[in-house]
Amino acid sequence: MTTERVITFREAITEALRLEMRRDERVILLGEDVAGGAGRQAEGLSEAWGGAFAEYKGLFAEFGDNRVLDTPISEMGYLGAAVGAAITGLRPVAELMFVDFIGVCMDQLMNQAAFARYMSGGRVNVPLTMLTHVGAGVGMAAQHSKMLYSFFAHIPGLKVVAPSSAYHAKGLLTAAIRDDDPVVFCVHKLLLGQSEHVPEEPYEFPIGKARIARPGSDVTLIGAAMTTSVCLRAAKALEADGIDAEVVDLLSISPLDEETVLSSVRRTGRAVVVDEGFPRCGLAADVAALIAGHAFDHLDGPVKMVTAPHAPVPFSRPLELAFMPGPERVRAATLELF
Amino acid sequence: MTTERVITFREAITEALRLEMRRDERVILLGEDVAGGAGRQAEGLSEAWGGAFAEYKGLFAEFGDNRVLDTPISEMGYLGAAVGAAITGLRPVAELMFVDFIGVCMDQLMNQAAFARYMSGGRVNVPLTMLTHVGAGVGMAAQHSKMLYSFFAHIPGLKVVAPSSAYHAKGLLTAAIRDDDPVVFCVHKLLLGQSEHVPEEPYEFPIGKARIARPGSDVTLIGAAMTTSVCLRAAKALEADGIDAEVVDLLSISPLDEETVLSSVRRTGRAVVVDEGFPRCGLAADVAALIAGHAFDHLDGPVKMVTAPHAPVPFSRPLELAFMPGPERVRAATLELF
Amino acid sequence: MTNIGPDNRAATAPPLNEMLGLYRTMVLIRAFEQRFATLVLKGTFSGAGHLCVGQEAVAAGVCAALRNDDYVTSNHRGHGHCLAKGVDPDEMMAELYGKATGTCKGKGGSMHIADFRRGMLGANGIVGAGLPIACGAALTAKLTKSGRVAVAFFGDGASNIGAFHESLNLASIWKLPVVFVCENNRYGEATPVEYALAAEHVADRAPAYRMPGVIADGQDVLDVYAKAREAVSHARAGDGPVLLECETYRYFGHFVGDQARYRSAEEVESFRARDCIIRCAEQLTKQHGVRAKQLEDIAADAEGRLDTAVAFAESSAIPDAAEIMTDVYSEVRR
Amino acid sequence: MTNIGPDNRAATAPPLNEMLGLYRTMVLIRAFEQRFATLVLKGTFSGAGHLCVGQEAVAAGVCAALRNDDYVTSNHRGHGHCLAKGVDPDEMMAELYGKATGTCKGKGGSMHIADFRRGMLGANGIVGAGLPIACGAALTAKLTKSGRVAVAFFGDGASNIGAFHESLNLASIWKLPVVFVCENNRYGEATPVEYALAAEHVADRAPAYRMPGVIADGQDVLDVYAKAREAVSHARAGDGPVLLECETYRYFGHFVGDQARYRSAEEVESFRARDCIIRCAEQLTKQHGVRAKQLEDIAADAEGRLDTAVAFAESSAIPDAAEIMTDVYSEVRR
Ligand SMILES: Cc1ncc(C[n+]2csc(CCOP(=O)(O)OP(=O)(O)O)c2C)c(N)n1
Ligand SMILES: Cc1ncc(C[n+]2csc(CCOP(=O)(O)OP(=O)(O)O)c2C)c(N)n1
Ligand SMILES: [Mg+2]
Ligand SMILES: [Mg+2]
Repeated sequence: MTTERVITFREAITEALRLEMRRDERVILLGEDVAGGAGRQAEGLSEAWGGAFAEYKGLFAEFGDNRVLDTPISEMGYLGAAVGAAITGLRPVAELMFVDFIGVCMDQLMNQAAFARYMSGGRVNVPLTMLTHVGAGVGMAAQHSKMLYSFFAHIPGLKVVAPSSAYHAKGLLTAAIRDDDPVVFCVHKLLLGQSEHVPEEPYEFPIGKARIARPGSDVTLIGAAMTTSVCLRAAKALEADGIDAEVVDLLSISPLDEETVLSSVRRTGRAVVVDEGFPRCGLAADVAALIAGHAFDHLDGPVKMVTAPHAPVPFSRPLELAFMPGPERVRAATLELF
Repeated sequence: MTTERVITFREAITEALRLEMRRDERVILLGEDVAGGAGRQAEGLSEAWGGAFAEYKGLFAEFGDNRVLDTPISEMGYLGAAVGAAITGLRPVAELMFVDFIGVCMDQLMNQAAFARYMSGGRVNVPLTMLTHVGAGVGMAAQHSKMLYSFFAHIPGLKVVAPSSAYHAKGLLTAAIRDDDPVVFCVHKLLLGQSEHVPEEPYEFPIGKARIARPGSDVTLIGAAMTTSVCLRAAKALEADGIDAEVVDLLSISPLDEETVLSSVRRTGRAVVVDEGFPRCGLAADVAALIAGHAFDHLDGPVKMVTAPHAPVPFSRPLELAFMPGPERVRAATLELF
Repeated sequence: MTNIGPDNRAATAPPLNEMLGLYRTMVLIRAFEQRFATLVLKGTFSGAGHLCVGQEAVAAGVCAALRNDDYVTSNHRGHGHCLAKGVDPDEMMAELYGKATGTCKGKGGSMHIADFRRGMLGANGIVGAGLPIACGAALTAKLTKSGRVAVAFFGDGASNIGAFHESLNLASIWKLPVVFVCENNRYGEATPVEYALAAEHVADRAPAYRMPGVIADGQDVLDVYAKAREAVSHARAGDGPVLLECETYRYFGHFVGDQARYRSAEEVESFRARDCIIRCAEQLTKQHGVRAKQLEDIAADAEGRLDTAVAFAESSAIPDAAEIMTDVYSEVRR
Repeated sequence: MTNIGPDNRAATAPPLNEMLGLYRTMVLIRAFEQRFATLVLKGTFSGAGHLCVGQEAVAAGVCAALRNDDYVTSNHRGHGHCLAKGVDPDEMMAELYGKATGTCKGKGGSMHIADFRRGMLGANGIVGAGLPIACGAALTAKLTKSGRVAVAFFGDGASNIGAFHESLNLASIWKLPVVFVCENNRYGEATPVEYALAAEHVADRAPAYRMPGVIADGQDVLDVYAKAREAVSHARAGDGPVLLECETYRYFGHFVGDQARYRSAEEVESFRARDCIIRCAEQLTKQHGVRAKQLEDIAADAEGRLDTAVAFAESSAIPDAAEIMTDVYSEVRR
């Protein structure tokens, strides 16, 4: 009996891309320095980067410059080109290095990719995946540390996923690439090194499905991406308080698995929503409102939210660490419900 | 005794701008066709438009091309220029004709204007006002009919207002121009013709204050911009059902007047949040979550949300009308609470 | 291929049948726009209406140089592009009426007409947004070796937005088979091009992208057609993108209802005096001996075609209320 | 003013004291960056660090042509611009340490250093974002008739983003007193300029905006200084914006830690061989008879200055936890 293969979140992304690019030649990858050293194959200087976060290493070598395309610093141009490629038969994966850069290219996602199907009366598919990096914790300050997935979730026509581990990263990226709608795939920078068993064969994890990361009976802690592990650590700590916490890992931000969230809260009667995003009109408020509207009769107390503060992400390390929601804040908020 | 002067919402905007531009020469106005016929003063062809919605008529004639600047179709360029002007001593009012165009220039608002103060350790003011037009109802379809104020409310450092009538439009625009922070001033297209008594002298309506548009005891209907009148009409209709509804007009989206909202709901025990924006991570969810988190013990039922559907704004007139939340939907949602 | 101005006309005129085709297209476009304007003014339907009356030669001349399976992206002034690319007038009119039989089931309207069967990838409400999308369609053509070409129609005002810059640079370094067709009608809304554009011609910007820049007389369908053919074959041959600027004019305001007080009556007259349809009619009669009667028939056919289109639209059903929630995603949610 | 290449050097060399000033600035910048790199590699602090070692002549030469009250916007590689504009090394170092005494109270970090007292409007984490902001500062200067000029520093990679296009067009039609300084260091991250830029030189794009385009040898501080002075006086005189491209090179990777496998050792050597500091040192000794000792003293002074800066930073307090919620708005909320 062989031991299970363990790879990192980063490698899971590479593998999902490699397998889908082998399986379907319509799948292409484009973005800034997804290879690196563009045009220098001859000098053997190409694929110097494999992406700013090194998730694409080996893809250029295997698939070449027709399928792995480095772009100029022109997010509106290449994201728009990805939209144009998607509506004409390709299945592009476009990288937006940091989600914070969406401010220079949101139109192609918001008004074009998201609405093309609807505005044409359903006469076109937009099989576009935008892979982007979210979150704080790497000392890059206000312009490189936001979450912003609530922007994408707000827009009808977009699907949004935020995997919390390598296994789901591979399954959700595979599903995103095979999906006929535009999908925003959010990678939290701090998760890239996380590793666990990931099957070698291709598989899809369904978009729109959450999971119970830890069963419990007294309270439901709801997280996504990084905050799922925050909830799990809080749940562990709450054991000492005699509280048996259930943890829901959303995985998909849009569509949201309302059933899993609601049935858990109906069982436990208490909810704490944990999100690294800003509090106003963010994911936490969205989930809290869902619960307040549809599980009210089962609630034993207010719906708690633990989020980042309404402030830009500060640079200074101690401030940045205090900025991000941690297990102790989740525990404290939970205890207020008992 | 003279009769009170009545002017339209559109004229209230013009008046606020005129008075502030007279009062403070640092105030400038820039945007696409805020005058029209740029460079054709000589031929007497200038100020052909006074803005796509004609709110600036007369300003170019009075203040000239140094203070009323037509721009090329370069939102990123001129919004960024407004940011640069604001941090160097001017008090620009930049128009974004339709909020839907934020996709081509969000960066200058989101990463620059909103964060400049914080990222510099509080060493600069950003007295920028971005006036933009929101909402459906004019048959312009998905790319010209969104609300999107939840995007701006999500970003720390931005203030966001959405007046519901001429009186508040003048007071809030005056306050926005005098504010040392970037303020997004949202004008619902369907309100431009609304008219009421507006004092002739300059006055500020404080940013961050909501108002009770109609006092009531049984349920709190919460609206903003157009949906305030929707709530008022629903409240009228609910009288026949023997329900005495209070209507809260938010006016400010960020900062939100949490106290006014919460104290009303604590009194009535019931809340229906009405918003023309999309439901996911939108304003309605934000306010509903606030109530669920801080007025839970006073609630007699779930927090209801009446919003636009999770779908782009359709063109076809009957579909567009059904898309927008109307009094009957608000009434129906309210009745479910009794 | 070299930069040739409107002065030196494309030498050889096309055969009569092609000329008649160009003429028919222009006449149909104008008839469509005039009918549309009447209906808007009558209040038949809501929304913004941007007429291309005066600019018909650009849509007709460029699209005549394209294959049926070539791609086109358009802007807010897109009726002409659609008709020239072969979109069905019945479905277009039904779309403007917001009917279920419209090109987009009535969900898109004037600014979003699309017909993927005709390679019409969509009109667009966002200035400049069609250019990157055309690059993407061209990328598909290049990678799949389909031999197709993409054309992006946009205005003089759009040449000042970032998407223009990024698209031309991207198309150039990737040698994409795309032709950027700028309809310089001298205004972006109420703003004169000489105020907003820091260059004499939009085509002057082509060298900044190592791309051929060509200027055509947009009031002369033959000049547009000849230069478009040259540009399209350049792109199709794999020699990279071309920027083709067509000097033209919109006779009416920016939208139906705009009084256009930003321009002089003389200016309008000077362009009407060089009307593309009248000019083509003269060439047909004088040079090809086409009889006036035949031209009248073409005009009558166009009007007849529009009567049918309006009848079709008016007799069509409005979309079912449930349509609000369909087509948001590939599968219907919940 | 006309387009002059690096070949024809700016005739007259500046007086000795100015040359020594330029030299001092370059030496200080390099010392600062090297100290910074050591600290990053030691893991002293987190975050991205983009070094400008090799490019010192651009920051030094351009800022020497500016008044104290002139404006500068920078990019992610901004330490040199800040130092050249007179920002205090103590406060800069404290900022990198994330200390309360930093230029931004430790809230901004390397990519956001700003000092409005020095006209330094901010480094920037968003490529191209500084260009429109510089236009706005120039607009203030123009409308208030302050006589100030704004300089926007950006890279070759930034010249392909929309904000570049919109800014140059806007500055040109409004005749803004702004100088766009492109530091062409041949790479945008790991992407060679000859791949990403559809033009030979960034300055080749100036004509597309009816703007003078000038190319300076970024390895020669005197050439940069001379051409920057010309460009700045052009702008200050009200003759409109200038695009000044400085051909330079970064000796290290894109960020501290980047192995820079996308370029050859020979290429790096060819630029190091023309190092701006060594070159200036030679000119000072050979042409002005400055003694080696004096140059050594300048280097020693710089190192001493950095010892002080590091000591200041290390002895400074970290920001109070409450600082997370201050400076979000002009008034503290709630
Ligand atoms: C990004 C963006 N900015 C502004 C507008 C508003 N707008 C619609 S059409 C138009 C003028 C476009 O001018 P041009 O490109 O010359 O096309 P034309 O209308 O002359 O055909 C403007 C400013 C828009 N739709 N999108
Ligand atoms: C809008 C945007 N896109 C991408 C990035 C990521 N990024 C940071 S620096 C950089 C390269 C910039 O190249 P260049 O302008 O030549 O400046 P250099 O680093 O060479 O000094 C990139 C792509 C960013 N910060 N902002
Ligand atoms: Mg135009
Ligand atoms: Mg560079």
